[in-house]
Amino acid sequence: MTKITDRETRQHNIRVRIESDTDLVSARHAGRMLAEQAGFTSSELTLIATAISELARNIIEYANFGEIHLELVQNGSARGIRIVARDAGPGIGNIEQALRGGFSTSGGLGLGLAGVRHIMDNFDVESNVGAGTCVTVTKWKL
Amino acid sequence: MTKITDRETRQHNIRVRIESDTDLVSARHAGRMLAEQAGFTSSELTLIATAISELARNIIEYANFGEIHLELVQNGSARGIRIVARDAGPGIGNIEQALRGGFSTSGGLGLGLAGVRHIMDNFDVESNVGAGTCVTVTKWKL
Amino acid sequence: MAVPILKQSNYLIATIQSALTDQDFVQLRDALVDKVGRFRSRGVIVDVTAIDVLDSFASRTLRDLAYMIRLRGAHTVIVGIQPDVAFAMVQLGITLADVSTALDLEEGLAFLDDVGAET
Amino acid sequence: MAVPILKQSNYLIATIQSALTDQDFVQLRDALVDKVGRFRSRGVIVDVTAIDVLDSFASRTLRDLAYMIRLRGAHTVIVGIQPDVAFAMVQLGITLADVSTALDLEEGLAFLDDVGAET
Ligand SMILES: Nc1ncnc2c1ncn2[C@@H]1O[C@H](COP(=O)(O)OP(=O)(O)O)[C@@H](O)[C@H]1O
Ligand SMILES: Nc1ncnc2c1ncn2[C@@H]1O[C@H](COP(=O)(O)OP(=O)(O)O)[C@@H](O)[C@H]1O
Repeated sequence: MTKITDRETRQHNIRVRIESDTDLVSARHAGRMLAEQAGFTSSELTLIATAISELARNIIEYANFGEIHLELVQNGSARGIRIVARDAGPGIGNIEQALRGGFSTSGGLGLGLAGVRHIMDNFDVESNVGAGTCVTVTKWKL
Repeated sequence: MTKITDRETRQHNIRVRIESDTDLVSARHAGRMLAEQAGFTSSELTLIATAISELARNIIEYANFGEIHLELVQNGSARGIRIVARDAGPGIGNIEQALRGGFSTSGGLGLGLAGVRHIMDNFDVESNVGAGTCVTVTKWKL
Repeated sequence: MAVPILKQSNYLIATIQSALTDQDFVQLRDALVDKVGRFRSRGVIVDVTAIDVLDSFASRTLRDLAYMIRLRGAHTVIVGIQPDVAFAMVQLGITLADVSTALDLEEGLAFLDDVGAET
Repeated sequence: MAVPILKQSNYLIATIQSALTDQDFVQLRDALVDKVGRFRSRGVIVDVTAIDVLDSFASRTLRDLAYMIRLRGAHTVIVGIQPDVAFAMVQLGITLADVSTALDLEEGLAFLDDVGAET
């Protein structure tokens, strides 16, 4: 990962350490601020904040702590926001099952990952049992 | 299984033989008493008693008799209570289905196992058809 | 542990006084369904204030009781579910959605009067 | 961030004023379930107008709150879910299908009066 100084990151790039439920509120807030810069509509901002909330909660719930990395991205003329949720927790044993929706190992609604996938445009999970989980999602501004 | 004398077990360890519905009330009561020692809140005590009730009823319902073993456990500074419900009954053919919730082979609500899993922090079922079932659950004091 | 059932004008009031076995719950259900007929009662109150666990069996039996009594033309209201018990029930997935509930005996009586069960 | 809970005749009104943590939601649930008993309230309104995200945890806690309060004999109505929030909830797969909702506080009060919670 490239090291980025604070000043450079101000506008395009925010890292939020996730280890308590107040961090979850901060991450949501940071994502909303950043996405606003990319010109997302208020409705899209809410989707983005909701996705961040679900991913950050999974970090706390399953891995105790981790990080949310928010980044403005560009693809040709398209602008978007990328959210990377990374932890070094237990990992997901069966990713297909975890994405199916309605499946939960914790008594949750199990809507989180399936819902986030639905809300966002790109969705990718990398997870190794015992090593951790990294969920990368992107929402493009249409 | 290690043999433990009565005196030693008084505080940390209770076995309740389950063969009638009055044993179910005793097991609930014993679990509540033991969990109280670990400092669980009144709301958590009720969850624990409810979980014991569901597991003990499954023993009577499906295996006729069996045992509930209640134990105070420690993990670092965390204290908890472990409930082991063991029987030598018919076993569970399809564990995934039995855990899904809303599934019942006996006309029950089928909330038992799924509900217990939701209520407790750790949940494990071992079952072999024709050999019996052992459900181990743990609740940690936060 | 038989549950005392009190007849008060058109109502029957069953006050559970300590933990019940499954068998006790079934007996309570059957006794109430029977007595509603014998006393021509219009309303039934089951007071569970003293109960510290309402698991899936107990909840199902209470629900069946309410349905059976409805089929006999009377109303049932469950009163006194304690906060901890309500929490455990909901965590277990039990909502008793189509059974009437009230805070306590007094509210239960008011409820039955409201639904016109008193006349 | 404690949520102020107002008692207005037979109702309790909880007005969420800013983003809540998960813990805040759980505390709100428990406070309302407790106060319904202490004040003998017949209806509860949770005003989420100020909330910009209702994710799966918040929604589940609101649903549990409504179920628990029902088991205690009172009605709950969630008011003020904003259009953007409603959109995100539905996209996420959350419908709060068996929880009562109303447009705003005024409609929420009217709803409670309608279901006869006022007396
Ligand atoms: N960061 C993570 N680390 C480990 N397991 C995870 C993580 N995120 C999700 N999971 C697994 O995927 C399942 C589905 O997650 P989700 O859809 O968010 O629903 P819920 O959290 O309500 O169970 C979880 O029950 C859990 O087993
Ligand atoms: N101890 C047991 N022995 C054999 N089968 C069991 C046992 N416990 C649960 N089961 C099976 O798992 C299913 C689901 O159990 P549960 O969720 O408790 O619901 P219910 O008892 O209401 O059916 C049961 O219908 C039964 O088939």
